[in-house]
Amino acid sequence: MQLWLIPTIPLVGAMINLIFGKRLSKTVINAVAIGSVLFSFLWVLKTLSGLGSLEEAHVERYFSWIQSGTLNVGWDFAVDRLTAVMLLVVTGVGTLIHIYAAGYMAHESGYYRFFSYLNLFMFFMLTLVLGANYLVLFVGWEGVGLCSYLLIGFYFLKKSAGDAGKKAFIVNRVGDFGFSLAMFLIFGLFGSLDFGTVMEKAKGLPVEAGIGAVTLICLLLLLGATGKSAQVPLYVWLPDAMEGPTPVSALIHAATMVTAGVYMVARSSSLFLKAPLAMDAVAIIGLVTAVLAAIIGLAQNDIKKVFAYSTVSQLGYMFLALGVGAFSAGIFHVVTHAFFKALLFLGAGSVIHALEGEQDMRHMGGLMKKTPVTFAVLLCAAVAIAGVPPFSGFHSKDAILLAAYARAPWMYWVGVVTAGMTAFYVFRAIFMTFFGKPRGHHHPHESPWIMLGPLVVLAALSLGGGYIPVPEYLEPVLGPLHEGHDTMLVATSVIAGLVGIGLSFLFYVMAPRIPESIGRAMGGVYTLVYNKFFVDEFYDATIIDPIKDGSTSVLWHVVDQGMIDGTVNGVGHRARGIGGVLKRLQSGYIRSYAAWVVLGALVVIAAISFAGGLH
Amino acid sequence: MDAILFLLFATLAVIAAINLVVQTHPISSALSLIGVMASLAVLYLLLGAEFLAAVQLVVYAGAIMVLFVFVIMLLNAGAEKRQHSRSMMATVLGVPLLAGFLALIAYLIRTNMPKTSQVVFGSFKQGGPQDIGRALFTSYVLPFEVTSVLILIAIIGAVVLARKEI
Amino acid sequence: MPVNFMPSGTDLFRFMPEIILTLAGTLVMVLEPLRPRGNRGLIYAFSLVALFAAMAASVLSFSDPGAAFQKMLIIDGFATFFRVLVIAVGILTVLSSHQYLGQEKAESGEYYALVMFSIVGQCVMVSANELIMLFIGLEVSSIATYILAGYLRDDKRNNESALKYFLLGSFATAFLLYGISWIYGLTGYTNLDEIRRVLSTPELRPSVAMTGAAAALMFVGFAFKISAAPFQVWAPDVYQGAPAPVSAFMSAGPKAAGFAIFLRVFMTAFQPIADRWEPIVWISALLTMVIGNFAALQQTNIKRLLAYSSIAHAGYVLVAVTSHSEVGTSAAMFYLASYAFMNIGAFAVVTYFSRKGEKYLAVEDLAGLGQRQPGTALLFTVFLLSLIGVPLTGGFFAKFYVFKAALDSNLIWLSVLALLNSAVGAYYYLRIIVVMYMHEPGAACDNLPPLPAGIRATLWSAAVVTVLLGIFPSLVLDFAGRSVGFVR
Amino acid sequence: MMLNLVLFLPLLGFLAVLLLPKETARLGSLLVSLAVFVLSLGLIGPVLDSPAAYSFVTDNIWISSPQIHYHLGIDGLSLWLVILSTFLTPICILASWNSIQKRVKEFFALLLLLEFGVIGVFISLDLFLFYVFFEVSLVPMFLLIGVWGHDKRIYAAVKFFLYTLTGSLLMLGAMIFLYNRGGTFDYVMLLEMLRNGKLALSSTEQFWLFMAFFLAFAIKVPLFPLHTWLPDAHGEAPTAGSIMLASVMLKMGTYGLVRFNLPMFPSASRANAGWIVALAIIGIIYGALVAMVQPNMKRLVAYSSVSHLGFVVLGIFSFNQIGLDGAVYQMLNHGISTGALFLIVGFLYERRHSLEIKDYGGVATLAPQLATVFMVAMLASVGLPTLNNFVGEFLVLQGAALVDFKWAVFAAVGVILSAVYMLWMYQRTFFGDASDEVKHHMPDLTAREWAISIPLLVMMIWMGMGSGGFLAPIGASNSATLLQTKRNVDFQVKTTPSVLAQSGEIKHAR
Amino acid sequence: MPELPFPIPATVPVSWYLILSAILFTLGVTGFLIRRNIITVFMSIELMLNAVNLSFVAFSYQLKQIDGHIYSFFVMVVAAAEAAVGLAIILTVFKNRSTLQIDDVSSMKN
Repeated sequence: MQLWLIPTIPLVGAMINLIFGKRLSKTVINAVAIGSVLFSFLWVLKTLSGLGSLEEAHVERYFSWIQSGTLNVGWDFAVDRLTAVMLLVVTGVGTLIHIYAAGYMAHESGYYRFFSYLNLFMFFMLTLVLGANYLVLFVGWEGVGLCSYLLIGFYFLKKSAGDAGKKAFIVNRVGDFGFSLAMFLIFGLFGSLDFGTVMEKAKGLPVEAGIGAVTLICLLLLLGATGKSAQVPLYVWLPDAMEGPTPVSALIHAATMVTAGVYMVARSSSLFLKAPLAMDAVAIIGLVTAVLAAIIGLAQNDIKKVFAYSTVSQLGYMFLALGVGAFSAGIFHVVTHAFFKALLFLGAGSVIHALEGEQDMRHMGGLMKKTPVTFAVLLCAAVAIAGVPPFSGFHSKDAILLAAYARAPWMYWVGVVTAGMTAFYVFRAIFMTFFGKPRGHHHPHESPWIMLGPLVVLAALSLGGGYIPVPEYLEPVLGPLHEGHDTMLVATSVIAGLVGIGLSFLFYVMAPRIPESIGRAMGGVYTLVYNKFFVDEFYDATIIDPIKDGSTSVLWHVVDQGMIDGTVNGVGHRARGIGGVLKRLQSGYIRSYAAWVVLGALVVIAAISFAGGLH
Repeated sequence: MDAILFLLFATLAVIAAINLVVQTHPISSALSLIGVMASLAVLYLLLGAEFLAAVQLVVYAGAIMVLFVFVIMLLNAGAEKRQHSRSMMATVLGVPLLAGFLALIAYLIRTNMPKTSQVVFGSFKQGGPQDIGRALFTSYVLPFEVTSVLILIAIIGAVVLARKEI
Repeated sequence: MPVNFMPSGTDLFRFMPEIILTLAGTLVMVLEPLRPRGNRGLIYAFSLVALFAAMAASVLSFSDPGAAFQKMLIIDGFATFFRVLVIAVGILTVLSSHQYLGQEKAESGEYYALVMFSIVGQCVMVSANELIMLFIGLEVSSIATYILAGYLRDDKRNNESALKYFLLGSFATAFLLYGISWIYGLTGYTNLDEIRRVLSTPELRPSVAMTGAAAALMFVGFAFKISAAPFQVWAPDVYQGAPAPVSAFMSAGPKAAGFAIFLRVFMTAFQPIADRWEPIVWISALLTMVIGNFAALQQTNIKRLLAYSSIAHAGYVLVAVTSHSEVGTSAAMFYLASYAFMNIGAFAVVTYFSRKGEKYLAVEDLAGLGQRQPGTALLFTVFLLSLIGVPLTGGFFAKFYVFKAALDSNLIWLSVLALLNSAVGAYYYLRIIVVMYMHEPGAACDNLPPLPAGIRATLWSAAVVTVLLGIFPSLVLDFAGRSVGFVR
Repeated sequence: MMLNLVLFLPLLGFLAVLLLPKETARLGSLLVSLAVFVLSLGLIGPVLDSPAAYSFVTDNIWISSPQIHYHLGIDGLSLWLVILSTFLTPICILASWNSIQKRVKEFFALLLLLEFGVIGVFISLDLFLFYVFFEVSLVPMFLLIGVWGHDKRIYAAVKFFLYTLTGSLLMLGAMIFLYNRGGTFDYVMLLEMLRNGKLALSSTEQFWLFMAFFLAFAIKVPLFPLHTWLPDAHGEAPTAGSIMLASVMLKMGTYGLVRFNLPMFPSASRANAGWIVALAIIGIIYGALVAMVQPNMKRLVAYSSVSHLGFVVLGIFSFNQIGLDGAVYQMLNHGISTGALFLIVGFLYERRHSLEIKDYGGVATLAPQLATVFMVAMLASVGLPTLNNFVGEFLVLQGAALVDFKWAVFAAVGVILSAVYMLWMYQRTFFGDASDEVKHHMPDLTAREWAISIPLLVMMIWMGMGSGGFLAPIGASNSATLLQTKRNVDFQVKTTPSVLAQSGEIKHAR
Repeated sequence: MPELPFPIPATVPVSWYLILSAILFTLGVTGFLIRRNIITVFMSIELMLNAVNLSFVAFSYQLKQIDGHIYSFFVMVVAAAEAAVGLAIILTVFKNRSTLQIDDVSSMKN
């Protein structure tokens, strides 16, 4: 079915724009960039319709990549229902965001470069989801990381942008470290890296009680996933990644790339099911991330940072779903999240566009009238994320919370509290931006329709996306969702969301003094939260600085230059020293020389006469 | 009688040699050396080396030593100046080295040479000029001829090093 | 003992090279006053012709090998090898001296005569089969060299060099003689084969301790000539002070001849007590390498540096001697041959570069030679690389064969130490290359005269031989390998 | 004959360039090197047909006593290394086209001489011949660094020479020892004798011989802690020198390990694998950490080489097909990607005349093409999948993981760190605002520079995407080597992965 | 002849000659080491050669051969040649430096 065309067309688009972009007009660049993604989307649709119900995976093998001994990895693509969902989300949302970006980036320099990178990202993301083995997945995995790096650092004249890009890449590398180690173990254990083979063999394994090989594999995969999907402890790069242009934040850091970790864990579900300890680890990491990010999100003032922490928090939700065994719920949340979070970011982008680059919510306010469409679509996204029924977020979040309750009630309760906080800070952002009086000196204007169009589409999806039967569709791949439909529990979580919205309304519309006084009252805690629990600083102080200083002052200066080179040069120096002593023997005096001769003669005679032979 | 002669001239030779070593004026040393040579000539006779004894006196003590004395006179070489010896090696190691050296050699000779073979004057009669001459011009004709090259070199050397202009 | 006063035709035939050189030397002395005023080329050319004739004669005489003059001499492969070598050294010395003497205003027939007489002495040494013959050859060679070392009699360095060489040389010779006298007394012979026979026959065997002492005394004399530790002390001063072409000559010719007699005596006469002298040579080899290489590290005067290097190379040859096997002997022969050429080449560059009065002798003076005179620098580099022992040069195979011989005789530690020593040695040769190519040209490289024909010929022939030995070592090694059967 | 031609054409070129007038040196040497490259491509076909055996064998007696053979041959192991050498030489010549202005003739001639030496190293099948080439290649590199290098060039050149010489001399000693025991220097014959027991070495002998060879190669590689000559040599060498040094000459060490140490001293190799791997891993991490804090680009890349070559050694001493294939492949990868890095650093140096990272910044604005090319090379170097280094590193780590999972864990840390130092350097060099000095001296890539870069970029992608064609001959020759190491092995290292042992499920061939 | 307090042997063994030779040789070496006048140093060498000659002659007596005498003879010839050359060298040194102190001739060292 020519699966390879799906990623390759964006790649071709990327290459065209990269090589010739400087000489092309914006229209042509747009046509190439958007066209190629759109083509991919259409090709996905065509492929999927051609493949029918997809009960079994459809695999296409192209050519051998690495072949050594028993290791044989090929460039293989496969489509099953999980991939199909991901493909649709990636190409669909991707197309919308490309269109949006054409408007958003219209006045930026490096236009061609931006679209080239964006297309390249599509290539790698599609490779990631299409890969039929871990190594091809890894290609996409690293590739999206690269594009993320390039796009975060798009404004590379700004040091912070460069720093953020580098940070993203390196933190991801730490995750990849785990991922690659997991691959080595998988190959060692199963003799193959093909998903089909591995999952087939994994199903035959017993469930592990302690930390066995499979658990180790899963924990390492989890490490990889925490990097890519910004989970504790490797989430730190994502908020910084907001240095990139907003469409990038929407596409890469909200809708698609960051969910790669979720996809990968879901893809390895057969393995995880054999490793309950690892499952617990996934769930707990998800929960901790969800709560922590939500708390930090409460106190952020940069609109994109709020949504970034929200993304981290929502990703935590997805991990929670995976950890409690509700894989399809997790993927379901990936889908709905893609809609509403992309919308939130794009809407925020529209706001920022309207305010000519202003991102601090304290300088916004009162935009409701000036940018009504943006307001409307953002509101749609907000109710979706807040879990207000019957919008999309409600359905997916509900599925997750119920599954969590089935696993352990306390997880459910933590999830509910987080849901409340989510509703609070999202609406806080809405209220601070659109309500009240304008606090900035700008002359806001509504965005052009090339930007608003995609927003509207996404808004529709955010509202109605919950009715797409994703979990049911995924059953053949990820198994059914076991959820008792407990109305009380559903109601509780909905109420939590509504309480969050209500408090937010109280604090930021009715009585704007309250947050300030709360902040004063809780001084220390507030500072802690406002500064994101000083996690970055903690990493700097405990890991980065010691490594940098240690490398400079200990390894380079002391070990390399001092000890090793010192020894080498010392040997040289010592040799010259010996030479200095030896040449002193040549005093220049004939009689001394004669004394040497006599001494030598004496020794030689004595030795030969008395000492005898050595043998 | 042989023994007394040996002891007498051996003592003389050693005393002269010591004098050579301890005298600071080269002329005294040269004269001491002649004394040594003369004593040795007597010992050569005792050992039956008549021809050598003669050559020792005529050529060695006579011609060669005259050359030495001549040069000493020519250069007007006075007594050595008393100055601090700068050859560390020679100063520090000299005496123990020499004592060790002599002890070693003497020990080897004492322990390894047969003590029975006595030197009796006149028992060896082939040391005359005739025998020497025959040997020189038969078995040793080649070294003999080659020494002529040596003499030639010595002449050239003296010429090269001593003449005024090249 | 049937003896004739007149030597036979065979004797003379086998002695032809020495005769030719002696006659030529004498003739030069005769011609000297007759030559046209100012024209020195004639004597120079005549000497070359004589040397070539002598070389041809020594090759020719090998067509009928055997003893001569009542076994005083033995013309075998070993002797022929070294005869050709020392005569070749003589040719290169004469070639590189002509211009030097001219610029020092010291060119005269005596110089060439002395070179030739010295070579006569060395030829006698290497073919001597008898201690007294050996001694006289040694003296002929040495005394001529003493004079050559002090040839420029108005030069203080020359005087000092000659005096030191002369006094210490005579001193060491006295030890050698003392040893010879003991050997004579103990065995009753001075013929090497006879000595060997006596020493290896149990009932005739004299006291081992005393024989050993005699061997030791002779070792002192030989070690002095080949500048082996701890008798190497004279070499740096003498090489530094002597005229550059003479230093080249001394480090190649007399040294090779010294090794030849050392090898012949110790491998023939003293082979029966080899287990006694082997440890001594072992230690001496090590000390020689160490002293030569390490002391050279700090030298700034290039002649002195090459002197120390010459000591170090003697050490490597001694490693071959230590193995006291036929392989070792042939390795030593190969080493001496290749060393002679590379070292004369190196000294020839110094001769050319130092100019009148040997002004430019510091290593630093060579700065920029690679730019000013790329050809000369390239040739010098070839010699230096060969001295280091880089492959495709004779020096490499020389070291290789030495190590091989040593490992053959299970001298593993000595080989390892020798290997490490040659790494140390690389440093100071490299420094010269560094200065030539990597430093900016200094004042010393300005106004370099064009390369004189004689030196050019020396450099090229030495380089060609060095490279040739580096690519086809069998040319020489096979011959050496066939020539080491001393025991007849 | 073909192989002889490939070997000697550079030597003839060397002589010709020396003798021809100065003006023709550049073009002449380029033509010669291109001709050599084209000729060397002709070697591929026959080797692919029988990669485990030697093709193009020439075996004559060079020196009769001791018998030294002029024995050349090429197999799957050496094939790509030869091609790498012939491929990079024209690139080096083009890279030096304008930057070398003094003593032009000598420079290009020496490059050809160097090519002669390195090709010889890779195709010698006689220990002695190998040694000869091993040393011969030293001299031109010494001069390249010493004459055309930067400020501290002399120190660096001498250090380079002495370090390498010291190691190789001990190897020479070991070779002679082998000769004395086995009666030949011929590699093939020695191997055969070791195989059938005609030449039996005691374990002590094997150990010392192994160590002598190992030391020579470990210095060349360079393996921690013998690496300190490398930053100096790279830091001071001219661009072409750095490229040849990093891309080809370091491989002489790892090649030697695979060619000689493993098959000739199998039990010693296995017995000592533990600490060697430990050193390799220390080198991986250590090199990366020190690279991270280097202020000088070339030194940074040099330390990164220490790290990358650690992977190669790790793969070699994993003693399995995957690890060994990865190691050999990684040699080629490192040659291409590090060569490219040095090349581009050379481009930067030609513009700004500085190697200090702090003197740059903002280059990406002024020279986006240069930045892009560097980006690709950098990504290759940090092991991005689809680019070449990834394949090698993956295989090495996989191979190591199969032996001992801990090895892979530690070594993989190096992969993280490689991103750290490279990206940091990239950021400081290319991002941010450009200073005035940079602004005035930073034109974008010229046609010539593109012409040199493109082949390297193409190779990075080709080798990264389709490694099969390259790996096939390597694998075949490696499996022969591994077979050899399994013979006469009196004891085996623990090859069961401790982690995997627990699950009791491991049934796969290695 | 009056009786002596200790018996004097009629003859002495050859080894006594050899020991005398050793003593003289050592004294020659001593002279070389401790004397500072170049000419005296040179004379010490002559003393050593004389000692060697004595040794040759003594051995020759012991072996009842004439060869030792021949060797002694050659040594004398060599000594003569050496003396000529050596004194010439000493003359040039003196001319250039106006000194005969041996330690003054030490400009080249280390």
